This record gives sequence, structure tokens and C-alpha cells, in this order.
Amino acid sequence: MAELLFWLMGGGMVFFTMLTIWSRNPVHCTVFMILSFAATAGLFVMLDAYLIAAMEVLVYAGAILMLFLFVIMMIELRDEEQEGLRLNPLMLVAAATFLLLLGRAVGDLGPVVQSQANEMIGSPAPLAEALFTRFVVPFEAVSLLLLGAILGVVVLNQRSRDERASIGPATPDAGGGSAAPGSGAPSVPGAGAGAGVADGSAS
Amino acid sequence: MIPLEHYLYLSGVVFTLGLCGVMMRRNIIMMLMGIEIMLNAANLALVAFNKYMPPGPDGTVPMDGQVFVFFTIAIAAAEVAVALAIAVALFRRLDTVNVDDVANLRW
Amino acid sequence: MTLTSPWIILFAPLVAAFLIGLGLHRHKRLSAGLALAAVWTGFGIAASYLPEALAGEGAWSLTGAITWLRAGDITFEYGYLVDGLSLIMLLVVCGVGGLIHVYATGYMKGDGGYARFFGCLALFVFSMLGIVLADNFFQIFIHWELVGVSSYLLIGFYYRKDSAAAAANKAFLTNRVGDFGFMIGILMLFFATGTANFGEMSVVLQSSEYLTQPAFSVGGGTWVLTNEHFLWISSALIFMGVMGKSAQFPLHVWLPDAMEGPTPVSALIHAATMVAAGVFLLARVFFLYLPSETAMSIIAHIGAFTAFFAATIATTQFDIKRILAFSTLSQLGYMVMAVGLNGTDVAMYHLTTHAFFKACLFLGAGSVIHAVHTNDMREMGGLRKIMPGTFWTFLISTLALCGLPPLSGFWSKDGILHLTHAAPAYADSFLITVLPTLTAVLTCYYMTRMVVVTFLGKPRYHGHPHESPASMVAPMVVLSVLAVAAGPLLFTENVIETFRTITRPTGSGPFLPVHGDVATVGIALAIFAAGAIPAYLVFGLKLIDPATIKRAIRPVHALFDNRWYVDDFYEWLVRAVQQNFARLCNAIDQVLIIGVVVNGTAWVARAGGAVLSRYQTGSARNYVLLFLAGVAALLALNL
Amino acid sequence: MTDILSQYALTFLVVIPALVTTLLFFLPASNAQAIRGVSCFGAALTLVIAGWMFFDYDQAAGGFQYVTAIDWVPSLGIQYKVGADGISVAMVLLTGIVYLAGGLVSMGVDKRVKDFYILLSALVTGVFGVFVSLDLFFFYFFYELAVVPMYLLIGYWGSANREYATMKLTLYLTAGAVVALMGLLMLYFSGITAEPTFDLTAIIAAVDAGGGLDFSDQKLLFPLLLVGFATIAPMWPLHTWSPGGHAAAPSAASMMHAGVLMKLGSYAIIRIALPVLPEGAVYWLPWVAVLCCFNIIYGGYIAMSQRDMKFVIGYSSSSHMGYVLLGVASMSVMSMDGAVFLMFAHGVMTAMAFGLIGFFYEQTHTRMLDDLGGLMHQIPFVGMMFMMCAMASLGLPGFANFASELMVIVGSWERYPIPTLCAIFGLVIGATYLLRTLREAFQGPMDPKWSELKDATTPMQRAPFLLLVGTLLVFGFYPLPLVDLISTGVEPIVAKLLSAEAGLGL
Repeated sequence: MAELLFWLMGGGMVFFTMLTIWSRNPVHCTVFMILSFAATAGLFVMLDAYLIAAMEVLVYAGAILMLFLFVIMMIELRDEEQEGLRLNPLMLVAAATFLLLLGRAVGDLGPVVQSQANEMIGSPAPLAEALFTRFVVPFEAVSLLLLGAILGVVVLNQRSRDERASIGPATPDAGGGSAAPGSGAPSVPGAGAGAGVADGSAS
Repeated sequence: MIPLEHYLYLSGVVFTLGLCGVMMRRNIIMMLMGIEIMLNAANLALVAFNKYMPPGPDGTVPMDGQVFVFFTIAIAAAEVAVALAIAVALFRRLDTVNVDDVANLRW
Repeated sequence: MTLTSPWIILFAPLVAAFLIGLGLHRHKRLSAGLALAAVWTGFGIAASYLPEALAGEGAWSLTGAITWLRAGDITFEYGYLVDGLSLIMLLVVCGVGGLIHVYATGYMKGDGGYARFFGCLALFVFSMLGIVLADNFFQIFIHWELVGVSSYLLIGFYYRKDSAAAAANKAFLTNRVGDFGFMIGILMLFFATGTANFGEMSVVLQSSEYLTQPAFSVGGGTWVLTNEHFLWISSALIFMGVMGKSAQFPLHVWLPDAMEGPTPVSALIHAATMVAAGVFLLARVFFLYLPSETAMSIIAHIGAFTAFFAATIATTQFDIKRILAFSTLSQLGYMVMAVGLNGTDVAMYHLTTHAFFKACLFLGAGSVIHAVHTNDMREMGGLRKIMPGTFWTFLISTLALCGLPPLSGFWSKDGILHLTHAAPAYADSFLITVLPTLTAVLTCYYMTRMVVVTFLGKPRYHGHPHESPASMVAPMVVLSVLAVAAGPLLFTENVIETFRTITRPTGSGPFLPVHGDVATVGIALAIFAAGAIPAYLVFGLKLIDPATIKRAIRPVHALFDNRWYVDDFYEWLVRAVQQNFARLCNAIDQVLIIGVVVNGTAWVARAGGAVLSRYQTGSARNYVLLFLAGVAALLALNL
Repeated sequence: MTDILSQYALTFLVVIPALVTTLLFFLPASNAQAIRGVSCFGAALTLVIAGWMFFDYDQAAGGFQYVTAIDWVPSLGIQYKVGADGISVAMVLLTGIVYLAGGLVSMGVDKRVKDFYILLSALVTGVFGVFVSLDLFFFYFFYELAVVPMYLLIGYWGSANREYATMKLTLYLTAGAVVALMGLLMLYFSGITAEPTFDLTAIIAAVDAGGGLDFSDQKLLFPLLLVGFATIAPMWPLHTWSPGGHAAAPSAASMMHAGVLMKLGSYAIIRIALPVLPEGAVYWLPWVAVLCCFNIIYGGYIAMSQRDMKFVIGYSSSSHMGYVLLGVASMSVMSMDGAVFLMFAHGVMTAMAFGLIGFFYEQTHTRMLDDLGGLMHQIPFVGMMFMMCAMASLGLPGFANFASELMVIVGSWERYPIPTLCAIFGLVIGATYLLRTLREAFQGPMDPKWSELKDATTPMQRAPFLLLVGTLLVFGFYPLPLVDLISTGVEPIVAKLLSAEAGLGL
């Protein structure tokens, strides 16, 4: 039974992941990714990580991928940018080699872990205890990180007054955020690249 | 009982798939998705390790693997938020999300 | 009082120099007065020792020392050693020096650097007295250098004249080359004997066992250098210092050029005192040379050659001070040779008499130059009537220099010539037996030529020359009187004995008394006649045109006139060898070290950066690929 | 009062320039007079303390005195520990003298006066710190503190070719410092002491107690310290930063740099490398003696071929540093005393030379010998001072340089006769190029275009030079007090080296 479930979930996970990276339409990609994450959550349940499984669904599938969807909708990618996977033999060879090496690494797994699975670790209590005792400093640090991320996002997408006043992306961005040190770089891609090169050589 | 290796092989395959996604797609948003897949594969490995972890001296199993996953998810959330914000900013500024068009960071 | 007074002799001029330098230079007369007072104080104190020294039969001496420096187990002392030898030298330096100071008050009148001049003079007197009073090698080296620099300052007194500045540099550098050897010699001796003090060192060297001990051995004893050989090397190196200061060939080149300085300087430093310091040093450390035939013979030959060499050059010169300078060189050669022939006492005697008449000659020359404003003899002539005082003192000194009996020069020079024939070891040495006599003839020739051309004949001067003021003539008169009297009057048997006991350590040769018997007087007269009569015939009576002679002996004349091309050789050495070597070093520095090593490192860093920056493509996917390769490599390494 | 002074004298020395730096931050940049006043007052204060130490140091007791130790990071064995032995006191006195002279000479700086003096006093803080630190961590900290302001001083206030010069100088010195740091860290982790510590006295005590490193380790470690410190010394062939750096630097910076900063290298070798690694030193020092010959002869000949006066003095400095290194390498009390004394004397002399060149450079805007000439007539005071300076440099008796060079030569003769011959010959070379410089710049006929030059006439202008030349003369005529003071610091070090040598049987 457990075996069947594992192969089902694992196969689903691989299958949906492949679809995710294969599809041309980003929206489809997102949907496949949600499915892949759902399969992962199932695997987590099999591994007695109930809280993590819940978080996987809620945070990943629920929140993060929704964000992806929003952005994809907002950007309205043009057709030529919706192209799918570009097979590059070099990269394929690299990926295959990597996979092989990874497999060897797993095969060589020494006595670090026991072959016998632990029973009865599903309760969130020990997880919470670890989080709030040994890992309390990283835990707090993560909260700061999230705060920083929020601020970063706000700053990154804050439009300067000039930009708000004028219309469209053709106006120079007068230092709307910390993203572009060379404020005032024109938004025409080629020219922007040129300015960027100049900046790069100056620094 | 499913051995640990199975989970790890699965994790490795999915990780490599994510990697392929990062390498072979030019759309920055799709690259981000690849990264998320890789993170997720790693999460799977961590949780599996936690399941097969030897108990401590007092008989309880440390929950380090799951704690790490917890952190990974939190950090992934933050990362995605910022990265997508950058993508949006990039699109607004340069009117593209194709990374090959954004190769200014070179010598 | 007597115990501390040598310090007063030594430091009074220094104090004067400091006071002048620190602010008194605005008061000209006060400056001059200070310098004069300092030097005459020294003379007075030195003279006060005289009765005691003469009564002491040579055993008399005053010593004292303070610690100047000490580190580890080595101590440098700074002291004084007053014995008969240094006392005579003190009297010469302070006496002749004092007279020249008086002369300078007149000569330098109206010069912008009047006070500076006296400051430098006082500094010189301090330095010179330090040599005279020194009781150890390091102290003498210190003052050796100080004398060099005061000479530098005084030669370059007219520093705005390029030639004066060049001459000053030349003097300093030539002396430095000599001091290079001097210092090495001092170091060798110091570490071989364990002391720098003259007294202690002579005690060490007097033991015959010491001389046969090996100084050091090379190659496991296959080549052993005994102290005896070690000694002649080091004493020959010490002699290098003497060659520099006393202007012996081949380090003589600075002295003729040094005549760029004011005339009192030429008289004081470059005739009477400083250049004699080398001879004094040889006498002082004679104990070094005594055990070594080799060192003695080096000294004797170099002295003899210098004497002849300089005399030949003097015959062709026209600059009145240059002739005197070459004459000084020649006489110094005599003195050095005399030391080499084991006649320290005669050398010191000649030093003293020479100081009198050569100083007088320089002062006379200065007086003439003062009057006609040129150094060139061809623009003088007929000055006898206009400047009688100068003429007569000049003539007396000339005759003394020529060794005409019974003037002082006769007694001293005769003593030296006597030595050259009395040394059996050099009986077959042409340099020692023939050349000194020939030099004496040449001396008479060029001195007669000078007197005749300058003072006799038709006037060729411009302007209206007149006799110099009393402050200048008076010292000349005193000096010429001394030049006459220093023979039988001053230099009594007693003083000779003092000389002898001090400068002749145990084992030196027999004492040759200086006495004027008929044969000696006859020889002296013959020498004088052989030199003076041709000169008078050519330049006084103009029987033969000098140009004819010049044509007849053209190659020889050219050799003499160009100073045997020694200066040209040095010039070539400096210009072609030294400067090019310096340029080579600079090129090595610029090309090899800065160019290749330093900038090469920078270039490698830059080039490495340039190459590596190619991989900074800016394409995120490339970075991923590289990153992946890195991870894969790490994994592969670990498996 | 005296108690406080004797307890914290060294701390005062470090703190006073640091305080000056801080104080200057709060002064308005427009009030140049106050800025100069504060700086010079601070400098004078340090000189007074240094002078007091010179007289107060108990020579009979010897060793490190005025020690103050405050724990800083005890777990890493770092503490603020200062103390001075005879060598340090001499160096501190030198720094005080040159600092005051440099401050006075810089009265003429009118470009961003405030920043200039801030950097100058920061630099001095570092220099004082190095000379009194007994803790390797602080030693290194102060060392870097001394180097960095130099970069800015040359880069902003410098003259021709300053960008290149300052970059090269900083890279060189930093690279040297890093090599030295490697050595220091290896020393720290080498296990000489039970607990790793940066405390130099503790390390030396452990070494003395027989706990030093193995000979083979010392052989490896000594070159690191040597090369690291000798870069700033500067030893051939690591010297090329120095002439260009000196030439490009503004007067006060050249003075501090050639006068004091260069001495940090040889000071550090004497202070750290020799006592901690005596056997390594015994093994390597003969090579140093060989390199010294290059310094002396080759540096001298290069100086001879220079046309820029600052380059002449710059290369002559590297030539003279050859004597210092030779003295250090010779391992006798006489020679090492001489080396430290020469560091002192050369510091004063070269500071004076750069100060004087800077003085007329401000007016002539050229230092090329071909353009100058006959200046003695127009600026007699500066000319006389420069002449005395040249005389001191070429080793004229009466100046401290002579006494110290004589000590080096006498002390080195027995161990290294050939390098000593080079050193003596170096005196001839020195005379050649210095007299030539003197002649071409100051003597001979004067070019009429210099008839507008102004001499140093006011007491304020003359004071720094008189201070420097007075120092040279006083210690030249009577060097005994200073040499005795230095000996107290040198003797234990030499004793260590000699016993190490005896132990090795080399």
C-alpha cells in the first residue's frame, strides 16, 4: 500500500514537474507546478511531516504560486516570449552528469542515517519546541528577513514622482528604487544596456 | 517500508528537472519556478532524512530536518517576493523578462 | 690648569666658529676678532708647554681622554696627546695660522663673506688641532674628515664661481677616496691589535712575537697571513689617507684646483698645515711602518715620484698660485719620502720650515694678486718697485725654498737629500737616488722663473697696483724672518732630540745630524746654480725665447703642461666609467626591477583579470552552468 | 603627576595625536590658524613627553618600562599593551622631533588644511603606536594605521606622478604587511605559549625559557617576517616604492615617511623577528648582509644618476637603510646600536632634506637639478641648512650620522668584512652624489629667474630646520647618552642571537 502510494505520488511529482518546465504557457506551468507541489505534500504526509505538508500546500501552492500567477498575468507576456524549453545539448549533458553524480552520492550514503524509519514523529510539538528553543535566533532572523523582503518589494516597485507624472515606460526612472544605481538610464533596452556597460566599466 | 534511497533518488530527479528548467528557459519567471522546484526537491530530501534520522541519546528524534524545511519555505517566500518584484521592475524598465536581453552585468 | 688646557686649545676655535655661525656673523670685526683670539690663545698655551717639553728630553707628554661612544665591549675615546711631536705641530698650526689670520683681516676686507670666512677658518683650526692632538685612530679619522670639510668650505668660498664649486667638490671627493683606504686600514689595525690608541697600539706592535702570529688563515691553514704582512697591508691603507690629505700621487689632483679658494686659505690649508697633516700622521704612527720594509718602500717611492712629478708640472704653469701649489706638492713628496727613508725627524723639520716659507710665498702671491687682480704671471712683471715689502719677503722665501744656504730650507732639504744617499736599501733605486736631486734643481728653476717674471722686467700689469696694507705685509715679514731663522736659530739640538725620541721608536735607523759642512754647502750652491741660472737667462735676460725651448721639447712640454694627463684620466674615469655605471644601475632598476618584476606583477594581475573577466558574460544561465560545473566537480572530488 | 606620566606616558603618546585628529574634525575648516595651532601644540606635547622619557628612562634597570596593559579580547589573547625599552625610546624621540618639524614645515599648506592635518596626526598615531606596542595585534593595527593615511596624503597633496606613486607605495606596503601578518599569525598559532597570545613579552619570555620553535620552523618563518618588514625598510630589491613615493609626497608626508615610517620595518625586525626567532635570524641574516651591499652600492649609484633632487634623497635613503640592515645583520652590540642610532640620525637628516626641498619647491615648482643652480646666494639659510644636511648624510663627523655609520662599520667588520668594505665605499659614493647635488642646486652662477625666491626668514620658518639640525649636532658631538640608552634595548637581543648562534654551532 505504502509502496503504491509512493510510486503514485513520486511519479506524479516527476510528471508534473516535467510538464512545468516543458509548457510554453506560463499559466499552465504554474498550474502544473501546483499539482507537483500537491504530490510533494502527499509524500510529506507519508513521511509523517504533517505540519510541513500543510505548509507546503498553504504557503507554496496557496501563496507563492498565486503570486507567480498574478505576476504572469500582470506582465502579459508576448507570444514570442512564451517559448518553451530550449534544448541545449551541453546543458543536457551537464544535467545528466549531475544526476549521475547525485545518484552515486545517494548510493554511497554511509552510516549517517539508519535504514529503519522512525515511528511516531508526526506531532508538531517537538517541531515547535525545536523552533522556539534551539532555533530561536534563526527563527527571529527569518522574521527580519521577511520584513526586509517586504520593504524591498515596496521600494523596488515604487515609482518616482516623475514616472508617475508621465505615462509609460519611455520616461527615465529618476532613481525610483535602489535597483538601478545608474538612475536616469533610459528605458530603451539597447540604450539601457549601453549605460549599464558604462557603469560596469566604471565600477 | 520505502527505503530512504527512494526518496533521495526522487528528490535528485526532481532537483535535476528544476535545474534544467533554470538552465533551459529564458523567461525569468520560468527560471524562478525552476528554482522553486529545486528548493522543493531539497525539502523532500530534508524531510526524508528527518524520518530516517537516528534518535538522540534520550530516545527522541531531533526535528532538525523539518525545521530546515520550515526555514526553507519561509525564505523561499521572501525570495520569490523579491525576485518577482525585480522581474516586474525589469519588465517595466526594459520591457522584457528574457534574461538573455538583460546581460548588462558583464565585464 | 695644564691638564685641561689642551681642551682649551682644541675647543676655543670651535666655540668661535659656533658663535660666528649662530649669529655673530652680522658683526664682521667681532667675528674676525674671535677667530684670531681663538687661534692665538692656542698658540699661547702651546708655547707655555715649550720649556717643560724641551726640559723633558722627549719623555714629556700630556694625555687625557673622555669616552665619546661605547657599545658592547668597544669604547671610542676622545682624547688628547701632547708630546714633542704634537707640540711642534701645534706651534706651527697656531703660529703660522695666527699670522695668516692677521693677513686675512686685510686681504678679505670688503668681501661680503668676511665673517663667514673667519667662521670657516676657525672651524678649520679646530679640525686641524684635533688631528694634532688626537690620541687614537678614530679621533684622527674624525678630524681627518672635518679638515676635509673645512677645506671644502674654504675652497668653495666663492661658491658662485663654478670653478670654485667644482674644485671644492674635487678636493672633498679625492680625500674621500683616500679616506676609504684609511678607514679600512684603521679597522684592520683596530681589530688586529684590539686598540685604536696610538700608545697602546705601539706597545702591542713592539713585541716581536706578535708580529709572527698569524693574523688569519685561509683554506685551512694553507695560506697564512702573519701579523707582519697584515700590518704592511693595513699601514699601506693608512697611507692612502695620507695620500689624499697630503696630495701624493695619484690622489694629488685636488690640490692645484684648490687654489680657487681665497689666498689666505691656500697659504694656511694648502701649504702650511692641512696638507702637512699627512706627514704628521706618518710621523705619529711611525711605529706601524717601522717593522715593515714594504710599507716604507711604498711610501718612499710614492713620495719621491710625487716630488719630481709635481716639480716638472710647475715648470710649465703660468698661474702664480698653481705654481706654488705644485711646488707644495713637490715639497710634500720630499717629506713623505723622508718618512719612508726612516727620517721622520727630518720630515717634520722640513714640514716646519716649509710651513714658514711656503706660507710666506702664498701670502706674497696673494698680495700681488690683490694688487693686480689676476693670477696670471704674464700680466704681472716689474712689481719690485711698487711692492717692495712683498718683493723682498717673497724673494727670501723663494731662496729658502730653493735651499740656498744658510736659509732654513737649506738645512731641512739638505737633510732629506742626505737621507736619499744614506739609505743602502735603495742604492740601486733610480727614483730615490737621482730624482730628488733633480727635483731640487727643477725647484730652483721654476721658483726663479716665477720671481723673475712676476717682479722683474717690464711692467705688464693693468691698472695701478700698490703695496698691500700693513696687516698683510707684517705677517709676511714675520714669516720670512722665520724662514731665515728656522735653520740654526730655532731648531736647536735639543728640539731635534725631542723629535727623534718621539718619532723614532725602538729599532729605527741611525740618526743623521743635519749640519752644513763645506761639501753640503757646495752641493746646495751647485743645485741652486743649475736651476736658477738657466731660468734667469731665459726669463730675466731673455737670451733664449721660451717658445723655442717649448718647440724643441714639445712632447715633454705637453706632458708637463697637461699635468701628465692624470686629471684627464680621472675625468674620463668619472665621466665614462662612473657615470655610465650609475646610468646602468638606474637602467637595471627601471627596466629589470621596476619594469619586469614590479610592473610585471601588476601586468600579470591585470592580464589575469582581463582573461577571467571574459567569463563574466552577464548571462544568468551561463552562471548557472558554471555553478553546476563547480558543484559537480566538488561532488566528483568527494566520491 | 610624574607618577601618572610614568605610568601612562606611552598611552599619552598614542592618544595625543589621536585626540588632535578628533579635535580637528570639530574645528571649522576655514579656521586654518587654529588647525595649525592645535596640530603643532599636540606635536610639541608629544615631543615634550618623548624628551622626558629620554631623560627619565632608567638605564640601569633596562627592559620594558612605562608598561600599561589592558585586556581587550582576552579569549583571543589580545590586549592593549604598551611599553618602551631603549630602542623604543629612541624611536619615539625621533618621531616626536620629526612630527613637530613636519607640522611646522606644513604651515605653508593651504589646500584643505584641515584634512591634511587630520591625516598627518592619524599617521603619527599609527607610528607612535607601532613604536610602543608590545602586543602583536595592536602592532599590526598601528602599522596599517600608519600606512593608510600616507595613501591619501600623497594622492591628494602630492606632486608629479602622484597617482602612480601612491598606488605603488600603498600596494607595496600593504603586500609587505600582509606577508608580515602571515608570519605574525603563524607565530600566534605556533604554540610557543600555552595559550595562543599576541603578547610579545609573553612570547619572548616563552622563547627565552627554551620554548622557541624548532630550527626548521624558524627557518621557514623568519623569511616571512623579514620580507614583510623589510619591504618598508626598504631592503633591495623591495625598494622601488620608496623614491617615487617620497618624491611625490608633500613635504610633511615625505618627512614623516622617510624620516619615521621607513624605520618601522627595521624596528619591527629588531623588535619582533630577532628575539622571537633567533635561530632563524642567525640562519638568514648573512643573506641580509649580502642584500645590504646592493642597497648601499647600487642605491648610491642610482642616486648618482638622478636629476630630481627628491629622487636623489629618496635613493640615498634606500642606500642608507642598507647600513641599518647591515648593522642589524651583524649581530654585535656595536653594530646594532649603530643601526638603531642610524635610524634615528637618518630619520632626522632625511626629514630635514625633504623639508628643505619642499621649502623651495613651493616657490620654484621644480626640483630638477638642471633647472636649479646658485640658490645659495638667494636663499642662504636654506642653502646652509641643505649643505649641513648633505654633510650629515655623507657621514661628516659632528653629525649623528657619522657616529652611527661608524658604529655600524666597526661593528660589522669582524663578521662581514666584504659587505663592510661596500659600506665604506658607500661613503665615497654618498659624497659623490650629495656634493654634486649641492653643487648643481646651490652653488655656481645663479639663474636670474630665481631672483624672486624668498629665504626662510621668520623664526617660525626656521624653527623646524634648526630643531632638526640641532638634534643632529647634539647627538653627533656627544652621542654617548643616546647610544647608552639604545644599548639597554639592544644588548639582550644580541645576547639572544649570539647564544642561538652558539647553540646552532654555525
